[in-house]
This record gives sequence, C-alpha cells and structure tokens, in this order.
Amino acid sequence: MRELASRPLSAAVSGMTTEVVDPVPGAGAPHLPRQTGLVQLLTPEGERVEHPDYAIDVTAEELRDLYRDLVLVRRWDVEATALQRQGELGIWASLLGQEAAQVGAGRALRPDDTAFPTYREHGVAWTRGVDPLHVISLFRGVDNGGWDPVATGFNLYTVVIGAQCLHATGYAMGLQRDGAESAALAFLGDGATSQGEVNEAMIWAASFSAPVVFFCQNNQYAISVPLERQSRVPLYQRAAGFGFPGVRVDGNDVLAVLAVTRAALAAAREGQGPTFIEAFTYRMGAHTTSDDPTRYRLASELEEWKLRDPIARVKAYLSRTGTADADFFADVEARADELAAHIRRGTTEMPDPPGTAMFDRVYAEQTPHLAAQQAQFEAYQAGFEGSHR
Amino acid sequence: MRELASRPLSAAVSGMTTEVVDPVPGAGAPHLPRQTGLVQLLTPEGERVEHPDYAIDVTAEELRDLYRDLVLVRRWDVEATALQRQGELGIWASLLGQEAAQVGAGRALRPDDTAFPTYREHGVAWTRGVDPLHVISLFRGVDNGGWDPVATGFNLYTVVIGAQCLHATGYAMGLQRDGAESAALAFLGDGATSQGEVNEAMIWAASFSAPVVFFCQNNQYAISVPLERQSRVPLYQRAAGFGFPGVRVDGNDVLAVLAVTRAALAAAREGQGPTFIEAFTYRMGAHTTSDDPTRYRLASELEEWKLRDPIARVKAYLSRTGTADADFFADVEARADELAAHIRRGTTEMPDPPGTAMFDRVYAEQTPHLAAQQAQFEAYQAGFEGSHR
Amino acid sequence: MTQLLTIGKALNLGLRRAMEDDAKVVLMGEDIGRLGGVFRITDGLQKDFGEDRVVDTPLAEAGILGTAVGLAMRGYRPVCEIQFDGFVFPAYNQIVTQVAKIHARSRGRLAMPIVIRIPFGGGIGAVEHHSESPEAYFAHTPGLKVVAVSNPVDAYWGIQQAIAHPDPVVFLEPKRRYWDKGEVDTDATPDPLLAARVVRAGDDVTVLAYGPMVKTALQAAEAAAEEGRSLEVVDLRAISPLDLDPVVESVRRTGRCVVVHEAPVTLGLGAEIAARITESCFHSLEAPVLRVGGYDTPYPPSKLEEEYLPDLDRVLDAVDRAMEF
Amino acid sequence: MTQLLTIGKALNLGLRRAMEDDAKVVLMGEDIGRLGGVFRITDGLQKDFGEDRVVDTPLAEAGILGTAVGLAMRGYRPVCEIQFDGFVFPAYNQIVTQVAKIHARSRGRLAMPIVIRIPFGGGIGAVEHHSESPEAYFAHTPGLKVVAVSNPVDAYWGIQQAIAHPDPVVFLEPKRRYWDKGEVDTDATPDPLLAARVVRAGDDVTVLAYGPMVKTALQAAEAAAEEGRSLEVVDLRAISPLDLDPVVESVRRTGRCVVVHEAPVTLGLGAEIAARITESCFHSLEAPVLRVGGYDTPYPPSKLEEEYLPDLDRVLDAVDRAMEF
Ligand SMILES: Cc1ncc(C[n+]2csc(CCOP(=O)(O)OP(=O)(O)O)c2C)c(N)n1
Ligand SMILES: Cc1ncc(C[n+]2csc(CCOP(=O)(O)OP(=O)(O)O)c2C)c(N)n1
Ligand SMILES: [Mg+2]
Ligand SMILES: [Mg+2]
Repeated sequence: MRELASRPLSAAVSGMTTEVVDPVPGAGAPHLPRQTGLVQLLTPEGERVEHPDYAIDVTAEELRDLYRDLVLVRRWDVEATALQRQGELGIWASLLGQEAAQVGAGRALRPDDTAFPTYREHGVAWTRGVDPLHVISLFRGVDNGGWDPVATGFNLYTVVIGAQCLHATGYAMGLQRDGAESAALAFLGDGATSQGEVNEAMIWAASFSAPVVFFCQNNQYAISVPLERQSRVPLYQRAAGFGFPGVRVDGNDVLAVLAVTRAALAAAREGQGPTFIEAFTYRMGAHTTSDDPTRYRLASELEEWKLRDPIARVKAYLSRTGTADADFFADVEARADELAAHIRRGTTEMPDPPGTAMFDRVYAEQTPHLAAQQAQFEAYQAGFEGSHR
Repeated sequence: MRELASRPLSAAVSGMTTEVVDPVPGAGAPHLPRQTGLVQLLTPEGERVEHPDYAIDVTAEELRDLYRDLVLVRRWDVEATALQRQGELGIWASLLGQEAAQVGAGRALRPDDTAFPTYREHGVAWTRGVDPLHVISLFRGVDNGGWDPVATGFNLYTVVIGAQCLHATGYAMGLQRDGAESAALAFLGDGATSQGEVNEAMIWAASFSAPVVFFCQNNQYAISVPLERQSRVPLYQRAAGFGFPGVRVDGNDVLAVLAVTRAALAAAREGQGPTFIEAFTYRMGAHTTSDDPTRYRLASELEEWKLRDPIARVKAYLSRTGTADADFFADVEARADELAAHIRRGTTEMPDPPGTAMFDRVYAEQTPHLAAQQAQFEAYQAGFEGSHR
Repeated sequence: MTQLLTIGKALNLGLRRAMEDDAKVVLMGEDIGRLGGVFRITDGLQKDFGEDRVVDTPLAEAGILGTAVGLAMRGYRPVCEIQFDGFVFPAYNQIVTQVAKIHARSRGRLAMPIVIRIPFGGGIGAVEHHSESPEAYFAHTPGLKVVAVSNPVDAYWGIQQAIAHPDPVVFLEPKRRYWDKGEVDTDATPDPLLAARVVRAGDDVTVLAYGPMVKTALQAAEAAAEEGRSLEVVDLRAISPLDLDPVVESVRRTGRCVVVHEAPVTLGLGAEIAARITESCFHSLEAPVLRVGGYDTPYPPSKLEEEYLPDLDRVLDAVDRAMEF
Repeated sequence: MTQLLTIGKALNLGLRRAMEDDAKVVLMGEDIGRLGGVFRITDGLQKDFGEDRVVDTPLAEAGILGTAVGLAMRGYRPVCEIQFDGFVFPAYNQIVTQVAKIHARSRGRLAMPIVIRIPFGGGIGAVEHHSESPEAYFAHTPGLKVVAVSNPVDAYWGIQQAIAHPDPVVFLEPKRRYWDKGEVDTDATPDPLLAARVVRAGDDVTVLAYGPMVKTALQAAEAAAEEGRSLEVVDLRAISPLDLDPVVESVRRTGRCVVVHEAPVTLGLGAEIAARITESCFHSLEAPVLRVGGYDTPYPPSKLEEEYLPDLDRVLDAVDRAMEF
C-alpha cells in the first residue's frame, strides 16, 4: 500500500520551484513573465506578499467584497450539503476548500467573458450572478441545468469529464471570428487532465491561438485517485508541451488567483493565445455527498490543509490591517444566514417539474414522433387520474 | 493563402536548436543525455559525424546490411505503387522518403520486442521478417492483416489514427507484469499527435513508467495538412509536458535513428520508462495512391528534400570509404529485382478469399446466429451455381 | 436553372450556397481546405471563403465536434466533415453526450445547429474502417436527427436544409454514389428535409431503402418488373425521426415489405422499421417485414464486399420470400 | 455452499474467484482500487491482489480500453470497469473499431478476452449521464458479446463466465438492483452465459426483459396473476447474440409478446426482437410484438425518471393492449 503520509504536501505549496514554462521562442505566446515560485500574494497567515510579475491593486472595498464572496459561497455549500443529508437533494458536489480558486477566477472575468464549468464551480456561478437555487435544482433532479448560460456568461454544468474544454475552445474560436475582445475560461480538475478530449482542447487552442484560459483546480484527487496517477510532473508543465504558457498559483489565495487569471484572460483577449493555470488547492470535503474519503486518505492530510484555509487568511488580513471591522464581519454573517435561509426555503418549496417536461425541448420543434409519444404518455397518465399515482 | 515557400525547411533540419527536454528532477526518467541539436550521425552528403551522446559502433557488414534493407524496402514500395496503378491493389500507402526512419527503428528492436505500426511501416515490417505479400494482401483487399503479429513481433496495421499507441502502452504494462526485459515500440505520424487517444497513451505510459517508446515519423504532413496545424512547437517537446524525455533525430539518417531508438528501447527495458522520438523526415510521395499532393504543396519542397535522401547518403558513405564495392551494389540491385519479381508474381497470383471467410473468426467460436447467417449465405450463393455469378 | 450534377458536385454547390446565404456557416474537417476534402466535396471553398470559414482542423474528431459545440454556442452553424464513416467514433462522446443533449439540457436556451457530414457505406474497394454504416448508432440517440441522401437533387437541397435546420443533423452521404449524375433544378422548391418519398409506384411489395441502397432498390424494381412483379420503392430520406406515414400507406396496400440497408441486420434500421410497420399494419401484412442488410460480421476486406453488400439479387430474393410467405 | 448475497457482493465474490483461478485476470478502472469502486464492487480486491492486478487508472476511458487491448495481446484478461454507463463513450472508438474487430482482423491469431463491466440503467436518483442504457450500441456491433444480469446467481457466475469467455463481453450490471439479495450456491453448476431463461411460466403473454427490468416484469406477472392473467417471463440474459429459441417456443404458445427495457424504444433491443420474433412466429402471433421502453428523449432529470422508466403498470398496460389487439 502506497504511503499516504510520505506525500510532500508542504513542499508542494511553499517550496516547490515552479516556473512559467516558456515555449520555444517565436512559437506560442510567452506573455506571462518568468517567475520562480508558486504565485502567492497572501500567505496562509494572512500576510500580504509581493510577487514581481503579478502585482495587484485591490481597494479595501474590493477586498471586503472578495471576503464576502468567499463566506457566502461556503455557506451556500454547507447549506446544500445539509439539504442533501436531509434528503432534499439527490447529491451535492462540495467546493469546500476551493472557494478562493473559484471566486478568484470568477472575479477575474469580465461581463462579456464566458465560463465553462465542470459540476463543482458553484463559487464561479456565484460571481456570475447565477441564483444558487438554479444550481441546486440540478442536484435536486429538477433539471439538468437550470440557469440561462447566455445571459449569465456561465455555461451549464458538464458532468462528462473534460468535455467542456473543447466547448470553451470552440467558443473562443467564435470570439476570434467575431473580433470580440473577450475570452473563454474553461474549468477542469486534476483528474480531467488525463482525458483525451482535454488534451485535444489544448492542441486546438494552441493551433488556433484561441482566446481561452484553462483553469485547472488541482485539488489533489479525482474522487479517490491521487494526482500522481494522472501525472508524475506538475500539471502546469503540460502546457509547454503544447506550446503555450503554464503557471501554478496558490489556489487558496484569492488574490493570487485573481491576479494570475486576470493576466491570462487579458493576454487571451489581446490575441496572445491560451494559458494553462494550475490552481494548487485541496478538496476539503468528500468528492460528493455519496463519497467516503476516509477510505482513501488520512485525516492528517486534511488537518494540514486546514492551516491553509482560503477564507481564514483573508479574514486575518482584513482584521489585522483594519480593513474590516466587527460590524463588517457581523454583516457578512447576517447575509450568509439570509442566503442559507433563501436556499433552504427555495429548495424545500421547489416544485417538481411536470412529467411532460421530458418531451419538451428535445428538439427545437417537437417532432410528430415525440408528439405522439407525449400524447400516449398523457393518455396513459390520465388513466391513473384519481388513483394512487 | 499561406505562403508555402516561407517554411524554414533547411533550418529545421540543420540549424534548429533541439534539446532533450528534461522533466523536473526526480520525476520521469531523464535517461537520455542532454544534447544540443538534431541528432545526426551521417550527413546528407554521406559524412560520418559524431554525436556526444549517441555514439554508435557499426561494422562494415552492418552498414551494408542497412543499405540493403533501405534499397529493398524502397523497391518493394515502388513495385507496390506500380501494382496499384495497374489495378492490382485497391490502394497503397507509400513510405518513399521514410526508409531510414523505418529501417533504423526496426533494426533497433530485439526479437522479443514488439512493434505497433500504423499503415505505412512497410520498412519496419521488412525488418521483422514479415513477407511483403502479407502486407500487400491488405492493400489488395484480401484481408485486414495477413501476417502473424505474435510470431513476428509486428502487430497488425492499425488504420484508425493513433489507436495503436494505447495498445503498445498496454502491451508494455503486460511486459512489466511479466518481468520481461523487452519493450514496445509504437509508431505514429505527426498528424496522430493531435488525437486524444495518443495523448492518453503518453499519460498512461508516464503514469505507469511503461516500457514503451513512441516513435513519431514527422513527415511534415497529415495528408494535406502541414505540421503547423497540429503543433506550433516541435513535437518532441510534447513529452516533457507528460514527464518523460523527448528527442528529435534526423529521420533520414539511418544510423542516427538506429542509435537513438536503441538507447530509448534500452532505457525502457531497464525500467526507465517511456521516451518520445520525433524522427524528422519527409513523405516524398503522395499520402496514398489516392492522393494528389500537387494540390497542397510545392514541387520545390520535394526538390529540397531529395537532397537529403535517406539512401543516397548511405551509398555515398559506403562508396567513398570503400566499405562496399561495385559488386556489392550490383548484388543489392539483383536482389531488389528478385524481390520486385516475387512481389509482382505473388500479387497477381494471389487468390481471392472465399465468401464464407467473412463469417470466420468474428468470434473465437462461431455463434449459432452467425452459423445460420452463413448457411443462408451459402444456400443463397448455391442458387447462382452455374449462373453468371 | 437546371444542371447535370454528380452527387459530389451537388453537395459542393449546396455548401457554397449555404455559405453565401449565412455568414455564420463554418466548415470544419480534416483536409477540407486546401485539398478540398479527400472526396473534393469542399473543393474551392476555402479559396473563396477563407481559412476562417473553411477550417483545416488538427487530426482529432472529438476536437472537431467539441469545438463545433462551442462555435454553435457562439451563434455559428458548424458543418463538420468526418473523413470516413469509420472515423466518427473518436467523436462519439461529444456527439452522444453533448451535441445530442445540450438543447434539452439548456431547456432550449442553447441551439445546436451542427451538421455532421459523413460519407458512408461500402462498395469502393477500400481498406478497413472506410465502408461502415453507422446510422443506427445515431438513430438510437434522442436529440439527433439523421438523414441520408441518395441523389443529386436531395444532396443539393438536403445539405442546405440540414445547415439551416435548428437541430443537430447527421448527414449521410452515399460515398460510392458520389459520381452518380442527375439533373438538379437549383431554383426549384425542395421537398422537406425529413420526409420519405415514394420513388417508384408499385403494388406487390413495398421496398424501403435510403442512401446508396435506393439505387439498388430501383434496379431491383426494374428487374422485377420484367418478371411482371410490381415493387413500390420508398426512399426513406429521414432516418431519425423516421417518416413512416407513406410507408404505412404503401404497406397497407401491398401487404408486404422489404427493408434494405448496408449496415448489419441486427439492430439496423430495418429492425425499427419492421417493429413499427408490424404494429401499424398488423392486419394488412401477408408476410413479416423482411430485412436485407449486411451480415452480422465486421465489414469484410474489399475482395469480399460484393458478397457482403445487399445487391439487386438479394433484394429480389427477399421479395420472392415475401411473396411466397 | 449457499450464501445470501446482494448482486453487488455476488459480483465482488465472482471477481475474487476469477482472480484466484487465473493470475492473468487484471481489473482496471477509475477508483476501483483503494476505494473499491464507487459501488464497492471491487471492495478489498486491491488489498488482496495488489496494485498490479487491481489498477486504479488515470481518468480516461479510451485509455482503459486501449491499454486493455494491449494487455490482452500480451495474454492478459483485462476486466474494465466503466464507472457509469454514460461514461463509456470516450472509449467507444476503442471498443467499436478495435476490441470488436481485432479477432477478425487477425484471423483469430489475437484473442480479445476483455470484459467491460458497466453499471447501467436508471432509477437511482442521479444526475445526468448516470442512468443510461447503452446496450443497443454494443449489440449492433459485430464482434462484441453483450450480457445483462438480473440477480445475484447470474452476477456471481456470469462475471466469472464472462472473464473466462474468449471473446470481448460487455457485461451490464443493473445498478439500481445492486442491493437486491438472493441465495447463491457457490458450488452449483451455472447456466451457460449466453442462454435466455424462462423465469416464470405462463400462457397468455410472453414478457421479455433483461437486467433491472426482469424484476419489473416479474412484479407485473405477479399483479397480472391476481387478475387471472398468466404471463410467461423470460430473462434474456444474453443480449448479443440473442438466444431467442426459448422465446420463439414461448410465443408460439402464447401468441403474444411484450419486450421491456429502459433504453429508448427506437432501435432499442425491442426493435430487433420484434423483427425476429415476427419473422419466426408470423403465423402464431395474435398481436404485434409490443415494446415498453424509455421514451425517445434524453434521460430526464431524476425527478422525472419514475415517469420515464417502464414500471409494473406500463408493462401491464402493454399486456392489456396485446390481449385486446
Ligand atoms: C468521462 C467521465 N468519466 C468518469 C466520470 C466519473 N467522475 C465524476 S467526477 C470524477 C473525478 C474528477 O476528478 P477531477 O477532474 O480531479 O475533478 P474534481 O472532482 O476533483 O473536482 C469522476 C471519475 C465522469 N463524470 N466522466
Ligand atoms: C481517426 C482517424 N481519422 C481520420 C483518418 C483518415 N486519415 C488517414 S491517414 C490520415 C493522416 C495521418 O497523418 P499522420 O499521422 O501524419 O501520418 P502519415 O500518414 O503522414 O504517415 C488521416 C486523416 C483515420 N485513418 N483515422
Ligand atoms: Mg480533482
Ligand atoms: Mg504525417
């Protein structure tokens, strides 16, 4: 049995030499400056540090906003997990521990950019103004994607691992054709990097210099399978093999994620092509509510990562620097309570869809064949009218 | 229209700075030494040059054998092309220009190694002792793979681009489990590098440190599509992103190919994991006999590459150094004539398979369902007995 | 205006017209640009419409379909060429889990007007994977539409209709008939994309076919006529959803039905049609619906394809059996 | 020895026994090792047989099947787990163009004894892609064999037989029945892998089912019996090749047949069975073979799956229609 404890977690976060891998001169777009470590702007202890290549200027208000995002998103997640336990949701995929990666990436987007999430990007959904209940309706089994992907610039969740990376790339090719100065942001997990389609997406993005950024949340696991099974070298290095820059950022540092993603998106919009961002983070909860992580990882691992909590460090910074006061924190808590209540009430009151909904929207216009099936279905259902069904 | 002439071909072969890309220390197997150029041991002019990392000791006899291989393989190819023109073959995929890459790679194999070809590796087939008529029978439409892949260590041709790379990797995982000191050699083209499955094969090979070598003949084109569409950076660099070494070799230099492939196979057998070899070469003929390359490339390109002919340089070396004399060359020519005659006679005399052959071997044992279909087929055919059919 | 066109040329002109009509139409595929496609169906289009509208793609079918999805999300109408039938499978995941489902997943908010052009079927003496008939795999997949053309007129109009159609369409081209010629009136009003068509009237047996087998069925009808037997031939045209109304009407008259396709018989389109026709025409049928198709074997090496593929004689043999039942 | 086992546990024990019997058996899949699989079917096997025989793979289904082909070429017997039915499609190219064809391509020189385990079907309240019934896609593909188990006995023996079988077998596990229990005699002589089985005798209508729908069909027979109607239920077990001999025998007696599956009706197994049974039993049929299946829509969100999936009432409804025809 492989020794879990031997995994050099701390080294990975702080000491590892991580650099932007430059493609050969002239090829690809070496727009991200060379760096010499994991990009970090806020330490786990809440110290603001500088990075030569990723300066970021955030106002006090922006900082407080980010903090509020993080707290609200976590609260949403906690509430959803509770609702699942109570039988209100079929399943829930928790983002616990990945709030900074998601809020940082989401807040880096401009309104006209488009995000292509997996099934775990509730934090990004939040930044795009998607109603949490629309996300929850999917996990409740009410629909397969309840929000408007066009109006929100937040594509529907994609459950088939990696498929959305090609969609984002194709969408970015469309942006190019439109002369739009916007970018696509594709989310993926560490496990997803092994899918052929994800690698094809990177090949296409490089080939067409498409304005797409691949944002990989390396949360160390694909369900139970640790990163080492997917790659023996840091994931951000993958990009260089395809001819574009890769960068590794502390995924639990919302400022660093914001700065790095902003830079990558800006480069994409300016025609410099794709970037791969590896946000180094940790899935603090189970894979989903159906999962039991005690079967494959040690509790001590989680303890170590708790010290790098993405929210605690922002709070520490806000408090210590006086950027926020007790009133602010109380207000955030109050809002979180409100949000939780909204989610709880909205979920338990959410109506089931009518049976005929499944015949809708299979095609742009219902075919005679489906209309006939629906009619049969309705006639059949009508036979039970008044009975137990 | 993209400017064909601007393609820096000469730079690509001689001046390009090509290095083995080392994966990060400790990960993967940086067994191939660092180098500073395209690996070349025999210049286009037939000068023997040394390479610090790929010394090769070949006897005069070995050199003559390699030359003979190259000439015979080319003659086979020319004969098959002629047979296709005369209607004896449905199609033929010519290897013209790629003889050195194939003979060099094939001769690097040990008897207990296994090759996984595409559909163009006739030169490798030759080195594995496969009867050319068995290869030709496929292109004639007599069968889909006429030789014994186990006895020859030469797997059947695989037409679906890239699929064989995963087979080779899985086979190599089997070698590992058997504790065999042998390796698998997967062939692929430059176009194939874009297939998801090929990238998955590299991911698996890295993850399991499988004894497989990926031998990519970069012949500059995937049918009509030039390399630039598949990758903006040299292909050998792909490997580093997956955590194993990549190396670029002059694919028209049989000695260099032999040396580099031998080293990579040795490393694989010793447990050092995979290597990616990019053999830089050129498809001097059409993609297949169905193709018309004048639609997508300039004649001048071919003229340039003729100066780097893989056979001419060996002949020049043999002659100039006195390693072979006129008798030897005459003998090789005579053998080539014999081979051509064997191929021509064998092809024109090749019997058609019986119609019932298609019901054979679908399964290990014929199912009752197929037996019934075959019986129907036979009864139906019998109805035509004596008639025009 | 009426022109004598091959199916291949009709497709080429239809694509050209669709691109002229709608600037959002983008062609994607391997070798479709400078080369004009291995069958030259896109010949000359990149030259006239540029590299952004006729895209020579990397060699990756999942990539073609997956980026097509993204382009469709951005308002484009991608027309993807799969070089040969046997190479559609790397894209199968994108087609079945994404292209087919996104309209429903988004409750109609995202349209997927993607055309997947596939030269399909055998009979050209090719090597493995170049002669497959994968239509049933798509017709079993809700969310897709599947059509097959059999002649230059349907090729010319059908490709334009498929491109203008709001849903994803798998557009099957009978590759061995690419060089068959016919008169095409480019000003006519075309038949609807998804409607079957009676192409020869008859009374004794209804013969159903699509794509390359329509010609075979018509040849069989010709031969049968010489023996005094009258076959009604229906070109199904729409494979999913099937348009069985004219078929039901016909079978109620003839009482006998034979379905012809190249794909393996087991779970080929003939299975669905037999099940549906039997249900609709139970009391009219004098014989079970009989199927003529490829055998349940991998497509054989080309020296055997003549034996594998349904031909005039095998159709007539089934007609005989239907008559004798 | 007889044990009370769930289907899941029976599979686990069957896999264990197969691994003990043959050192060449290698299990491959996502999360099957330390976690024991998301359904725990491989629970404890990596601990006992090691990481070389129970392989936690990278997240790539084409990789799983493609490397399985290579392992098979080297003499291994790979057993691949696809985590959920909806995730088999990235591997579709390897399955359809390689796994299914290599035996024929090599004229029998290369065996492909690969088992592809797929937990299939709906009814577990899951999100998209976790409730698919892809069996027809495989049954239409020559070179593959396809089986579905419905109970712990067949699970225990079937998995061992599939692994020992010389051809590739798509092995479908009724995921929503994983927790159903039954007595398994682990010393018994099992029925053949590819044979249908009459699981309840009856005279009025023959009801065919496989996998999760066998239980539903039996429930329907139970309910029908209360109303004085006698249903014969056949568990098809083998989906490709179909074993229709007992079905033909039964339908010749009953004159009526209903096929039940979760997959969409169009081109589902019911289509093939209807076509074949109609041909074999044309003169005995009192009604067309009726099909009860999923609607021709994408699998709906789970709140609607009860309406989508065939249940006892829908089977009885079809039985009524068959009787009234
Ligand atoms: C093609 C495919 N195969 C398998 C699955 C089942 N599955 C769901 S999530 C998951 C692990 C994903 O890991 P990763 O990409 O690291 O993302 P994370 O869940 O950690 O955010 C797997 C195997 C799937 N959804 N799609
Ligand atoms: C999956 C798949 N897609 C498309 C094809 C059609 N095709 C055959 S060869 C070829 C180009 C291959 O290029 P490359 O990999 O560079 O190999 P080369 O032919 O140059 O040796 C294509 C597109 C195929 N055989 N398989
Ligand atoms: Mg992960
Ligand atoms: Mg090439």
